[in-house]
Amino acid sequence: MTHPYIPNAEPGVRAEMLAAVGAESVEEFYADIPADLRLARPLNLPEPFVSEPDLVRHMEGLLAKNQRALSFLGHGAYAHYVPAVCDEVNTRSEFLTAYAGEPYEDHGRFQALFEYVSMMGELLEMDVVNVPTYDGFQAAGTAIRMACRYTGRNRVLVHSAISADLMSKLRDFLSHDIDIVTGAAGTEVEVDDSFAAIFVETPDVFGRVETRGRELADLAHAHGALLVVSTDPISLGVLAPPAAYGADIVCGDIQSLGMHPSYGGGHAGYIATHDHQPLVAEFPSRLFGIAPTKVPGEYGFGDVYYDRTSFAHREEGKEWVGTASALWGITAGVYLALMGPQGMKELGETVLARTRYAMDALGAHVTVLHGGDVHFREFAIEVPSARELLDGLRERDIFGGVALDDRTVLVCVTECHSIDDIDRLAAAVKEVLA
Amino acid sequence: MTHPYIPNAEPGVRAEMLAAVGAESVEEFYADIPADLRLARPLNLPEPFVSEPDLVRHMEGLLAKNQRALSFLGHGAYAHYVPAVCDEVNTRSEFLTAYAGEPYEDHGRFQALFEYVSMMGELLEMDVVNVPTYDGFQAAGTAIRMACRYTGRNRVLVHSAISADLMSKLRDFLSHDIDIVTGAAGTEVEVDDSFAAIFVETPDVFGRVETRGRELADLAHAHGALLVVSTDPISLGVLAPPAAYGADIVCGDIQSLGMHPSYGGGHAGYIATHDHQPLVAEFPSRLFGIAPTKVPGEYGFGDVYYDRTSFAHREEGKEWVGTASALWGITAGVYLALMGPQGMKELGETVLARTRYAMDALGAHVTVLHGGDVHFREFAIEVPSARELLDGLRERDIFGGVALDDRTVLVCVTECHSIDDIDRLAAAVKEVLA
Amino acid sequence: WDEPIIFELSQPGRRGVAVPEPGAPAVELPESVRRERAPKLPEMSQPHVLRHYLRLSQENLGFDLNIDVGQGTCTMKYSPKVNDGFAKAIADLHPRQPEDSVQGVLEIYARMESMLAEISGMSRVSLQPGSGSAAIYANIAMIRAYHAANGEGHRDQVITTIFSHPSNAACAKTAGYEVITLMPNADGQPDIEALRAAVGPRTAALMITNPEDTGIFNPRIKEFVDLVHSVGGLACYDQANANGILGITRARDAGFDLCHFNLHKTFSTPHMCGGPAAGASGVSEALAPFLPGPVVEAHDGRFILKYPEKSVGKIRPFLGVTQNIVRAYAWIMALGGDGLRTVAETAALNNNYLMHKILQIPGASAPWGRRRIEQARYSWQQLSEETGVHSEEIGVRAADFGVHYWTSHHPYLVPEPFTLEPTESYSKEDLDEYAAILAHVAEEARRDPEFVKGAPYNQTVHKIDMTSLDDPDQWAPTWRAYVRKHLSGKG
Amino acid sequence: WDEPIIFELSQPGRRGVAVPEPGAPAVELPESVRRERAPKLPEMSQPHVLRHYLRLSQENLGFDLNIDVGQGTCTMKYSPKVNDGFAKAIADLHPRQPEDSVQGVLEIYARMESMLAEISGMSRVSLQPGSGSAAIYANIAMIRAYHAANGEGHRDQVITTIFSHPSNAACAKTAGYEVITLMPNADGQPDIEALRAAVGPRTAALMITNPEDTGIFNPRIKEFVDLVHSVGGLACYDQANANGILGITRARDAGFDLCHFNLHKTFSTPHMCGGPAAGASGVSEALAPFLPGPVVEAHDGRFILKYPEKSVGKIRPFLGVTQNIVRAYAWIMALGGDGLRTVAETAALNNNYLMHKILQIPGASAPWGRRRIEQARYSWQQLSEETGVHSEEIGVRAADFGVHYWTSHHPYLVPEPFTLEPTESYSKEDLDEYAAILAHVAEEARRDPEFVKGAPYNQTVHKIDMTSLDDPDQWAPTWRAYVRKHLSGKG
Repeated sequence: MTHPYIPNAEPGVRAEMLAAVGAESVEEFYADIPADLRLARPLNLPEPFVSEPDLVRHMEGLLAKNQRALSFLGHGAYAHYVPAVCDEVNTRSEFLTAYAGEPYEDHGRFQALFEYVSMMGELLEMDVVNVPTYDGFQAAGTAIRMACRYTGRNRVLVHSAISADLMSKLRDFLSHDIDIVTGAAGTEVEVDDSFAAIFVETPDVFGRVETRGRELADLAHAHGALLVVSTDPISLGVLAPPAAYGADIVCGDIQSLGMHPSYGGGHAGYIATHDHQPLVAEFPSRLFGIAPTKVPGEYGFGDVYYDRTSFAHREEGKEWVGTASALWGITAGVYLALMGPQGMKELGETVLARTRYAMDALGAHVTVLHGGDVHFREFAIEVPSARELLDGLRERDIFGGVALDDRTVLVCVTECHSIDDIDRLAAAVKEVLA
Repeated sequence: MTHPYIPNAEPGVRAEMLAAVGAESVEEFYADIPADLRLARPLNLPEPFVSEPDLVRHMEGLLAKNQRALSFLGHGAYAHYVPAVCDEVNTRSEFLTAYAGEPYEDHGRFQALFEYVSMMGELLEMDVVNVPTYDGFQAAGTAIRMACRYTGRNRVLVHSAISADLMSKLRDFLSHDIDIVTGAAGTEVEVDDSFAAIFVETPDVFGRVETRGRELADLAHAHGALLVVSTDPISLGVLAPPAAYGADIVCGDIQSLGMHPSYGGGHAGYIATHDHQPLVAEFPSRLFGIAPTKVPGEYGFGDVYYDRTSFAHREEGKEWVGTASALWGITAGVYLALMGPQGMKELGETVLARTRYAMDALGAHVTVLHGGDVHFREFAIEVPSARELLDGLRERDIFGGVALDDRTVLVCVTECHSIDDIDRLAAAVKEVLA
Repeated sequence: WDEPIIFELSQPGRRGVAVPEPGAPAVELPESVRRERAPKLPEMSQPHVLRHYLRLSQENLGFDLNIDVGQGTCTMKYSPKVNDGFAKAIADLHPRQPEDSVQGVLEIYARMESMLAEISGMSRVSLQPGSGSAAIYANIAMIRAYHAANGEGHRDQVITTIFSHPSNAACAKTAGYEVITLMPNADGQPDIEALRAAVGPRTAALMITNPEDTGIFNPRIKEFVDLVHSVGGLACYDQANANGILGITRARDAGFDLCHFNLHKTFSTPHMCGGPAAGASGVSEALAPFLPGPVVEAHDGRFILKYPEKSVGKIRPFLGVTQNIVRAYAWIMALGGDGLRTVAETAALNNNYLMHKILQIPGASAPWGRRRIEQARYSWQQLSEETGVHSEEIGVRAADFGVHYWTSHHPYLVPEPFTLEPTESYSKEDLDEYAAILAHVAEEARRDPEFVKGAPYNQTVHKIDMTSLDDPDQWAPTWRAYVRKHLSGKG
Repeated sequence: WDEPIIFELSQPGRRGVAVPEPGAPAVELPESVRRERAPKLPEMSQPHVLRHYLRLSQENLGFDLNIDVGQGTCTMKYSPKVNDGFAKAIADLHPRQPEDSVQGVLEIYARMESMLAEISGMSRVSLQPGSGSAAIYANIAMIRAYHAANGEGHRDQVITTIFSHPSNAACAKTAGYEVITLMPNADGQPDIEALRAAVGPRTAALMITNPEDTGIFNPRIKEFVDLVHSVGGLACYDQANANGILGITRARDAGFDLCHFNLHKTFSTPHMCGGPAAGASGVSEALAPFLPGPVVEAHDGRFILKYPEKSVGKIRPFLGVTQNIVRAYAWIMALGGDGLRTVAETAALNNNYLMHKILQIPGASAPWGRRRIEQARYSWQQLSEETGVHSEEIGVRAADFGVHYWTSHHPYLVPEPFTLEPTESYSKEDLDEYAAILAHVAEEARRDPEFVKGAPYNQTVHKIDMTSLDDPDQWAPTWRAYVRKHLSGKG
């Protein structure tokens, strides 16, 4: 049987094509592969499900083993609401299956990504935003490297409390040639002229919003260093964009802007700067810009400053560039266009209000950490046993949060949690702890 | 707040537009509606869920009340496998949201429907097939009316055992001016020159394949009547097309060809004839055909013999035409193109074999009716209590079939039922009856 | 794309999807039922089938892609994408599942029925009909059954108006009625004197649209209803054009006994290239026993299916086009009562604004007065007289600019007609752009009528010669007919 | 479509989607963190946002729509639509759910890992990297950690070849390595003598693609590996070009210590305009302790997450681009071992057939010998010399006929290059059509070179002047920069 995915596996056409090229069999095409490297047996893989209904059944059987519950999980991936139009656009064959066409036959992709970076630019109040890199972790690593290359220094102060996972990524990506200095929260910030940057994450791992941005910027700048801020753009309808308090490079993850969590598959990273040539020169990612065409008034698109990239100059380019997360950039653009300024503002207000509501509701039963700080979306609680609490909630069909350590649980609240959901969590927490 | 679906509800633009037309308020547009007909209060509808996440939650709450189980339900709606490409095509915005454009801007719709009728024509071995009507019931009713108009007679013999629902439709649609004579299965077929048609359904309500098609055709023709055959095209990869044994009008439902059951929303009806002008003249539906354009070799499309229709001549047209089930026609075309001749043949073989397997498996525990006949997809079993059997199976997470009466249960088997599924049913039947 | 007919893409031995192996002994068929020749379906691999249909889709112009105000009377409005997901969520439900396993769907039916009852003022609503015309037919079937049950089976006439949808006349005829059609008076309204002359003991019902496709609301509608009632007839309201009057006026309040809505027009379900759609038949208390069966009823906190006492029976298999009922329900729930009224008011505002723009185009006119509700039928008569270009040609040329209008507005009481209905979904800028395109084409028609008559220039195909489609010797309603007649049998 | 930039479609007060009301007291923000100016995002209603992006989508050319063989080395193959449904089914799973609530996903990871291990011969596979380049980086990170753990941290050189993907060089450099690049010998093969000269105590690893983008398999590959091993270096195989050798030859069998696959190339996941993709890093037993964490392991019939002993840590958040892992898994399960071999053989057949057709076009050539595996790098050098038309211009002109090729094949060792990789997804007719289009354009280039240089004529926009994009005073990487620099600040 000719496989539905392989038209030329049909014996008749196969013979015809072999004849056309003058080959006896496909073996001729493999003549360069030495006999001792040839696999002498069939691959030992499971029996396939060639018929689509059989495949669907197999997959549905596997997928049915996944479970859902009322979830307060966050800590790096967030279940914000994804408008249906986002999914409609990013499942269009034209976008889903395209790759790297020229700005003619793929004008739509260029324009959609240009619009994405432009909307991010408005949200961030910055003029240069990259075509997305893999995720917020990579964006943070690269943003720090950009600061190091720009300043010619190799030391960075990680000022905020960040997640162990992000720290793991930064160590892997940076530590062979960059010193990572960590500042304990609440302590005095100390930098000197050897530092390339102060790195701030806001909200931090505990959901706390950094309020000393301007101070940190001034401090960094006083020492010739940059302020690099990682922030989730979902908060920027209500929170000040880091550029407003002096950040030089802003980065983060856009998963919140219209991507489903997809068990970790929804991430994409952004990096933004002002339109300052020496800093722009340090971007490894592609940058798309408007260019004129033969017809006056027509908008063409193309790569800005392509010579920066490893596509152009291999190891002489900045880091590397390749397939990353373009479709999530397009999707985030759709999201921002749907939300508009008013939607982003209201979303921020709703998340702020519900986070505070949840802190108060849980605060009646457990200790809420950092209760005096401004929290966006996340906060931590201290309990006798994180494991026991989460197991107890699980029995009540609730994923109650993420254990940061044996006694600390991080709780996440978005606009998708109703007040009833939060009350249900609080009641369940009370019950489990009773 | 401006509703996301209503751009001009924004107060500023509303005022601007009112000013442009010179109206004080929208009330002016309603000046023709007498005061005593004006609704003096707001509509009393439930509070809306304006935000999309709130709406999704509400809907998901309702939809979660629906349940699934291993299902052997048929009797007019069938859970054949729907290839993913069918859904991909029929959810494309361009097809999903189009309506009645001209054959220029809607060339794609015309071509896709022309291809659908053409593929049906190959399957049916007939030259004329309509753009789909609502469903197989309507197709049967109209096919009989076509025969009556064509012959100038008003009596029809319903030869086959058909469902009570179809009979209800035929009575409603026909009986004010057409005599419906029913022939009990197995009895002698009697018609005379007052009959417009013999109506045959194959497979019939019990899943039995009619084997005397040629005989019935000859009998009808001998009396100047037509043979009208209703059949599910899904079977025609293995079963002879009714035209092969002399049917004059063939009709049925195409739900099996790529439409999900959708709780009854997947139906569309086809009607086919040979290219015989007086019979073609009796179609009420639209017929699409190829037409030349200004450019030689280019395929244009248009309506064949439009003057037949109520669009052209209101009550002087044949019955009526209007929005029916076009998208399901396009989808059925995709289905047939994916399956091809070989796929349709293999599907038929698989369904035949599994039906027989199920009859044998259940036959070990209950009486299978009409066991000697050729069955396609459905068969009936006789049990002490249909209700008790079905309830018992339900407890075992099986929808076991449809009760035709207190003691008869109709069981449906498609290519989606594995041999294991059938064995599971048989074992459960045995258990329940024990 | 220059996409061939699918049969031209076929190559032997290929296939688009594989079928499960039987896994059980093969069944030998008797010769009398065995297929002898394999059907000549195309043989294609999966990516090729997909590519073909994706290209065809790109050669089609849906609401989502254009300013779709030109399909006047069809109420092309935005069908929210989020609702498609709800529709999909019921795809695998079988209509013969036990009632207790489909409580979610049945609850949606019940809620939808009560919302439409509130919107129309009617007592009960059936959602079974698969389209507006099917709902019209269902209404006629109920009218017939009602009179028969009351021993008035002799009533054999149905009265309608020329601007009511053809299906009102055609369905009545199919149901066995003689059809009497009222023509408009000088104001463009159905003539009440003509109605007075028409009604009598043979009158079964009046089937009437209001506003008609002119967009003008009939201010004497209650007199029409009363007149029909006075002779024992029923009054049935075609509410295909309800988009401008939601929350403004209700069918039952004007005395109607039956009405229908097109959920795919007023209530946003997508038009799907012409269905499946969904119709809703609303009836007064007196007609409720005749509703198509089954209907959904609440019973001890559960929802069950029930056959009304004197039901006309099945209009279509099962309960209706459920996925569209679900979509329409979700749409209403996203708007609420106030939202529906905003829909109506905005539809009326958009229409009057567009009319204001269109009437500025030299050569365009709109007969009968000034204010409209939700649509207007216009005329290019003057332009046509001056240039020889017909309305249909102007519509086709407009398609070259990415918009279009539909010209099948029989009967042509309004000469050189075109009908625009902008609904609530379009922005002012859209309406400005649409009017500007028509103005541009009208100007082209004056400057170079032959050029406009030769359109389109920018579409998949060029101007089509339709004459062969009415000639039995030439028409080709399938590829096999085309091969036989035009390719000498060589496909 | 002549679709404006989205900001030009904005009108104050509109919105595309509404947000839930807080339902709880508002939080007052301190001034230091409060946003002062609303961001200038577009304000649009929902149907208008949709229409804009649907139009943009129609201005884009995905695999599904065209004969996408021109993105040579990118392995554009059919991504089955059925797999998109599986991907969607995990959309709402949160990566921090308890392991026992995601057993389905973890089982797919575990099965996928063992299938890729069988295909490559490696011991363990990490699916964490988000792309091929990320997998290359992960491999380098493991190489670095491995040498460090063995007290060989002084190894600071990575050797690669000029035809290996730039990321092999660039990732190595980013990871702190000095990069040595081997050039091809007269046969188009990386020069083994050059390798012999390059290896030594500083050698950390060889990073090499095979077949390279020329489509020629390096017959001495085992010698390369052995040579690197002989000095204590590791051998890392870039298997981006694996599509022609599935089931034919395996990385580990040639002695490689690490390898990576691009699931979005060889294993069919869609390219998504450039990601998210998915990379798979395979390693030998010795490297397994260094894999990025976590990995999935079976334990008492359940699947759990575990950190390898000496893990390099996180390459990306969480386990990987899960929806693509699911798609790739389903694709392999639809084919099986025999199917994968048919994929490879058909990819090779299609490539050699297409090469046969291309080489018949006057002016086209393919350096270095005749038979290829799955792709070939061609040259228009002769045509270019004769006509002055460059390869890039020919590719752009081809787009006017609905196909295209990608011309960024730095370094230009092959002058006027174009690279075609037809994969297994295309039919003979597709390849014939593609070759015919190139032949036609080549002919146009001879007849009227200026015409070809002026292309495109049939696309959304006309020939673009790219010069401003390299000028800091003119470049406009966002709309706000464009408004500032080119519209004098008046958006």
